[in-house]
Amino acid sequence: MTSQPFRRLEGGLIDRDRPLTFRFDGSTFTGYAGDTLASALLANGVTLVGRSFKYHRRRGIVAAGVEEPNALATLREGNRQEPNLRATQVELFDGLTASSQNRWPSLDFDVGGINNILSRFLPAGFYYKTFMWPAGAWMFYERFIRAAAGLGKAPLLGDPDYYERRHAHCDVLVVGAGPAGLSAALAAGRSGARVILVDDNAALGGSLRGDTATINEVPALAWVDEVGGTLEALENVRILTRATAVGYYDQNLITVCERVADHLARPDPHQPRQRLWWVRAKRVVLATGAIERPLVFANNDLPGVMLASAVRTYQLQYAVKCGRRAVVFTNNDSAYSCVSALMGGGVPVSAVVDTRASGPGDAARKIVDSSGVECLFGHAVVGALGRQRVTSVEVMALADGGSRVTGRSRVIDCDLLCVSGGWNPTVHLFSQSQGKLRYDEGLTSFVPDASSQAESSAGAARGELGLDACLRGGIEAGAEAARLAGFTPTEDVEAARCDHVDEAPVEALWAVPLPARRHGKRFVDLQNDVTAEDVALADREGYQSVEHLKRYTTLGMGTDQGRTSNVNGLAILAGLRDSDIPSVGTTTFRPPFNPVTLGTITAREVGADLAPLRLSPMHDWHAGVGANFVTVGLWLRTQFYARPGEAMMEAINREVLAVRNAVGMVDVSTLGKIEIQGRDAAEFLERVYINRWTNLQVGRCRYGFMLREDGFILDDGTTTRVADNNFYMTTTTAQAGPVMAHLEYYAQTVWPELHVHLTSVTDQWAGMAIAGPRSREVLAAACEGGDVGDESLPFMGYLESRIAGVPVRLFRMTFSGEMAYEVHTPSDYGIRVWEALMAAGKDFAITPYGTEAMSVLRIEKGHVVGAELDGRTIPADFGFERMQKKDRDFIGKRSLERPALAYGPRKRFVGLISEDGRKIPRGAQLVWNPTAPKPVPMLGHVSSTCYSPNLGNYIALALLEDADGYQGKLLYASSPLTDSHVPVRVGHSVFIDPEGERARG
Amino acid sequence: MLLIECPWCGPRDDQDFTYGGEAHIARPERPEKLSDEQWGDYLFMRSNPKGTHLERWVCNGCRRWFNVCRDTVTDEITAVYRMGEKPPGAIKKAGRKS
Amino acid sequence: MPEKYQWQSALATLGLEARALAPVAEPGVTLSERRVGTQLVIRGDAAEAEFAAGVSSVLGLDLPTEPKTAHRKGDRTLLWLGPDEWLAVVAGEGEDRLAVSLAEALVDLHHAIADVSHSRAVIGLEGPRAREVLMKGTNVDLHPRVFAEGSCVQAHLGRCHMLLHQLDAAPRYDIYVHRSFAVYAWSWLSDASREYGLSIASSGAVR
Amino acid sequence: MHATSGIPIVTMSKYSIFSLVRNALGYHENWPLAWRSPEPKAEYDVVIVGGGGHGLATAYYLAKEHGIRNVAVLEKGWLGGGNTGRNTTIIRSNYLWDESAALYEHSLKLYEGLSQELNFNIMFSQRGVLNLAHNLHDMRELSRRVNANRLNGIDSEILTPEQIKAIVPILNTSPTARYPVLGASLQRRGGTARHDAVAWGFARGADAHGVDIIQNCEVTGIRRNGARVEGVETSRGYIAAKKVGVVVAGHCSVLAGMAGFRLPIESHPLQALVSEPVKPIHHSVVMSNAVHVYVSQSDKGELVIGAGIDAYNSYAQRGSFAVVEGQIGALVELFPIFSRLRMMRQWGGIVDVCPDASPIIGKTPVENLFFNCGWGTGGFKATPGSGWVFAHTIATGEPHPLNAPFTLERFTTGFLIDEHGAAAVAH
Repeated sequence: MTSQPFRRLEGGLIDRDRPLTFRFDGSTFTGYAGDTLASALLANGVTLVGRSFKYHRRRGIVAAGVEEPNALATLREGNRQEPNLRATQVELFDGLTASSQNRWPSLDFDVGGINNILSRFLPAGFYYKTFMWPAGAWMFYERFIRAAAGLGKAPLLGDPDYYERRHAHCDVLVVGAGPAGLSAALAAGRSGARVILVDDNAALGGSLRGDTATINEVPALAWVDEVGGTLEALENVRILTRATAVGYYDQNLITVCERVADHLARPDPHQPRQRLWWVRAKRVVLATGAIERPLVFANNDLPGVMLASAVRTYQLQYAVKCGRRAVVFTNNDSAYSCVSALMGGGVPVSAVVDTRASGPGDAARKIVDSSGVECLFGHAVVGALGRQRVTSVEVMALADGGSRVTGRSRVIDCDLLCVSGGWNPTVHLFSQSQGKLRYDEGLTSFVPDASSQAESSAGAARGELGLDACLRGGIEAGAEAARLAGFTPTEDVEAARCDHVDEAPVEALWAVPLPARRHGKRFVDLQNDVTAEDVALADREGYQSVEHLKRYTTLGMGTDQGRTSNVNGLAILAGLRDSDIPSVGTTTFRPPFNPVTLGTITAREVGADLAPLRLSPMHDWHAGVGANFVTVGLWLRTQFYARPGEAMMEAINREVLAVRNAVGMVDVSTLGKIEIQGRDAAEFLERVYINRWTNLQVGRCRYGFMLREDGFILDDGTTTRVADNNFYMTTTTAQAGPVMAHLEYYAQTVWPELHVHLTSVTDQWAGMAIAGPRSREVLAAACEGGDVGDESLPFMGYLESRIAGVPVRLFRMTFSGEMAYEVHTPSDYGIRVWEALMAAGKDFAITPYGTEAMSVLRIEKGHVVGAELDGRTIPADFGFERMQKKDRDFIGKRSLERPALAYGPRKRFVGLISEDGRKIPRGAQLVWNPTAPKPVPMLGHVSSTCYSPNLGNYIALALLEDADGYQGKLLYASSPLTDSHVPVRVGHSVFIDPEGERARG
Repeated sequence: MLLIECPWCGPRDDQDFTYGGEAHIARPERPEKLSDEQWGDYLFMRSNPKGTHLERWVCNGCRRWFNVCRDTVTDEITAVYRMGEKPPGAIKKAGRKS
Repeated sequence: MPEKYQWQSALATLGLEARALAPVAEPGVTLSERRVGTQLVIRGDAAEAEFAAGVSSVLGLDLPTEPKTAHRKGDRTLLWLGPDEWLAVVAGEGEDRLAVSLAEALVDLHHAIADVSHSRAVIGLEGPRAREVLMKGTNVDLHPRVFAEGSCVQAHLGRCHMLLHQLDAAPRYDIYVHRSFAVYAWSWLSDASREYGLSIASSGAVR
Repeated sequence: MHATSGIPIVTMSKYSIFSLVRNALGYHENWPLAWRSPEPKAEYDVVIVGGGGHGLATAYYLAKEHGIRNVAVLEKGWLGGGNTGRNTTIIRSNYLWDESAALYEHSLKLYEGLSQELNFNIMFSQRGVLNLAHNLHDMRELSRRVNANRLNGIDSEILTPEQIKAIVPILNTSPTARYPVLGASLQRRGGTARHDAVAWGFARGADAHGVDIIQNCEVTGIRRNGARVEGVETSRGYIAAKKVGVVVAGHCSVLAGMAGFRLPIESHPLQALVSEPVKPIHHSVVMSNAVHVYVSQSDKGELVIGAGIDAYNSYAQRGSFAVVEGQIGALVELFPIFSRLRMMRQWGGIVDVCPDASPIIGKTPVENLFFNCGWGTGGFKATPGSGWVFAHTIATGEPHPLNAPFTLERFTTGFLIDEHGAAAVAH
């Protein structure tokens, strides 16, 4: 176990009393509480942390935050393994294990490195130009390309952790708790507005955590703690840390990913790992800061080349020295604070290379003057030298406004090169919100222009980089947001004070020219290995739109979403095309700002909670007797009741025969039920059903079809007139929801003048169908008082009675074709009534049956269900055209008169009997000759098929063209799928009791 | 995600509503009097405008249908009004061809 | 037949009474099955004076015409469901005759009355973290500034539909869910509550 | 290589491993433009509106198959910037109805030779497309469709959960899953292709045949002379045309409006997303219509994930996050190990949906004005076939038998090609 050679002895925001042990690529290291994985690795002198995506080049840590392109690691192991995490964002915890990615066998020796040697032959988009021969060989080449691509490895086990979703509402959402964000939250919070303040980091302060500035005459961090305390004390303010605002959607919906337990080895029991907040905010203040740009020069990807602001952060916040001897390369003043941080932290600075001939502003100049660091103004680093990491840099003078380098080149030794190419405001969320960006020549970067949602940007996020401007801008934005949300900001809130620093303007240098007759890789996108030369190639080949550039070179398509590369790439393209940056445009930033775990988007809607299971009131009874269940939509229904040792088919046949020969009972509670009340109820039914309703007498039921306006059948069902203005409609299980919505739509929007009220009572009533020749006897035995004979309860009649002391609704209707009744009772009595009927039926050998037997019974009887009513059929297809009212309109009537439906060649409903006793395959197509050359003409298809124990043969229902023509003829039910082509005899769709005498008894 | 203001229940995410398509398409009084073309037009033809769209939604809370005026490019909702009401003055029904 | 089958609530299968016996120290959330009595959906035109008067004469409660509000007195509650729709919940005295009395009071008015006593199961949710639990499953703003005692709303809870009624500032909520979804809703709520410490209260004597 | 067409190539430097090496030695400074960026001429024989895959394919086949070279493709933005560059690149042809199956199968066959045909690697990878069945109803519909496919001569089979597990080991096939996998249809010839490459390949091919590809040229009006079209107004001036073909997925209603008629189409958002790149873990394409999610893994290593469409009309190219949430819930249920992977980027496109979920390809009420639209979510897989039949329709003035059923009139007559049955128009 090594010590931490690059850790400073004092300073920083780490807790030296809490050393933590962690492993990286198998070696054990120590760090301190408050470290990130990146700062701990740097403290231990680990500079090589990854291999690049395409060329597998050696890469080190570049940044200190969300913009890090290189340092991607796989964290944890086993079922908690997680790839592609930025070491700069991973909080160190004791026992952390991490490993580098995209290398084999090891980080130091990586076979993939061959790509680097061949890199000359692998320019942008090379794969579009080759791997084409021989034809179809792509999949061969592709295997190797796939294996080489990708970054980390996905875990191979299910996720043991769980995730949460949290909806929230507020008046003002402040994103970012740096100087601007804290000020905004304070101003808004004091006004009494409901405020949510979110920040990516574990603690408040943002850039101030690595800053030596003073605010209100105290150290910046003291000010942060004071403001934090004030906000904590406000009941109307909620602070979320370790929470990244990732998505900005319509009407100010912002998603925020809170890493609840990622800083722990594992979550506590019942503690979610992450929580996704869906925040609806009246106003949003984006105080997301700015991200430093790297500079583009030869070998700028060598480990040891780092962003100046990152070096400073490591130095001050983490007390980590990023090297032993540094050179600073910049085109703006901000990097000079890195110089003072380095010198103060005992890292000598060999030289400051500033591309600006005029050098920096006074404040920066003071730093270098006092420290006596050599300054090379009007110069640039033309290349970083070294193999494992930077060992020296080559510097030359710039000429012709940076368009070429000139003079003798000079080599300066260093193992750390701090670069700063200016700053990009973090406009990602603003851009997601559909806000328009504006290119600011002074800042050489894109800044927010017109908002398109109730939002404003503050501080560095809007291009105001100075600390004093951030503090002022934050207060103003916060107060304004509160005011626009309907609150009155208090007077006493004023901007905190700090010194103003005068800076000389940044001077754009998008790519350091290569010395004459020299070639070298100047990386724009470090993660995807896109060089300035690749950008030039794309332009040369005509991929000149920014989107084409992105897609052809993969610039900015990595996990860092091009945070450090987009603007540089854009500017280089603009340069090549001699046009200005705005006219080349910018790429749109898409959610999420930072990658979000799929698990946290799903939250708790996984597994059993992905969708509810609806249970029948009699579910416990079915379960108690060991029923086999099946899901039908959201419902759990009994498929069949197998007796011990009984096979599925045996059970189904037994249940079917019981109904045909004695009596059976099935749970039909899942049917949709709707009460239709009001003086126009009957008229309403006339309009929604194809058949007549006004003449239905009280106490009678009627079967009917309901069409969609396009003429196709929506549903069929039975409706009962319970009272003059009160109808009780039943729908099929599957269509219960759609039918209710359909009726509500017409009642409210098309015929609002009708006095009709609809109430869904599906859950109010338990339903059971009791069917078979002995059903009436069972019912008579169970019912208390009132006879259930033909007089009081004729076919399609309705009666109210009591069973087992509770009220029941009796309907004499049949689905099986046998004499049958439906018994409906309030749900909580379902089991009571069910058991009473079972008891009453004991002497008649009553048999409970499931959906399979029910299906066989209805197929034998030629009743249609969803398989036939698939949204493509009309009543005439089933011979129900006579049911249609001629004399008046109903929904869908006009559509039935269109050519295709009125006299087009339509497939009609027929029955099929297996000619040779073989099973009629499910989903079979009806053909004349199955062995005809393909395409084989298809005459129709099998909609439902089963074995009929009553006929002792396989039968099926089908839709067949020229149905009358094929009556009695032989066709083939063809199923190439099962390689069976069964001869079937076409016949009538009703196989049993075509006259329907059994039902009437 | 849209934030839609139900005239009765107030603002809610779009997942608490069901979309009902273009508004103010009156069901013909006498469908039998229409030609196949006219009926097909009523059934299927839509203005589908890029810009102001008058559309129907139903609230899954109170289950009431109502009209919404939304810009189909910006998703901005400029008006919400009840069934049977006319769209607010300024708004013209977009895309309609006579 | 075992006695428990004689009258079976939607949640009976979960054996909640037994679970209620295990107490939890300082629960953040307490769940219970509630027995609220008769539930009727009442439809009518609130603008018709006779209608509003008829309803309140029977229930002894004013008709809530303000959307998403409920009026409550003792074990009688009248909840707003829509501009022409209410849910009357009455336990105990007069429960069984409620529908009839209403029908008589509203005769020859355009109205509708539907008995939905068995349509919905009611889950009681209370405790300091009760609001947090609900906000995991619904996007309705339940902040006291906008949703307080006497507020009610129909919204989704997880993947099912609920009618939420806030009884007091504790806060204490009644959650009405369709009967066939009751087991899903209960397990969703109890899972979501574990983070805060869950206790299950006895629902009291079976009615 | 275009010998088959009998038409010599105007200009096109051949891509190959050799040209790659040759150019590498010159530091890649001598690669020619993939396509020209000419100024629009005053008049063309045919103007194609829309520079997406379908439009570029139409222009390519017009030139190659029908010898019509005086053609312009007008694109208001950048080539392939619409749905071509936004879809999840799934290619299959196992449709239920004969009409659809024939059209998509023709397209699939063209895809199989497209890289060679265009001398541009579109990376067509026939890794197989699985459609999962989660209940008995799904299984019945699957059997019906697969049987129809087979009788139509389209490769299609149904796998048992065990066979599925062998192909997709990471799929959750537990019978206790909320959406258990009872089976799946598999089309082995189905797969994915690189969407941008399809657009670029057709653009380069069309350009080589003399077609003018004009980007940043928005059509603002369609000029008619009585019943006949005579040209288009554009942001770069008026362009006369003997014939105009409109292929503008996501904007066809707008263009129809310019021509004075309406379409039976609504434009909806369709959302998709990709995960961060990971090493190869998922080698086929898995679709589940029941839970509305489909997923494949790109050559870069990203999981490419698609959802169902948003319910409401929109041209915003973004949809409701709730749709993404539902889609990912289903995905994680099917692939539990994806739970710890992360969404890297999400986006939306605009899909033009017909009531019967089938496209409209053919004549319009305006003479010599042709429309190709309404592909809904299925457009990419049809790209070459769509361009091929549309080119025929424009060149001859009459639909090819393959697209004859896909007329606009069917919404009057009722002869719909209903690919989604019960999900059709609700009111």
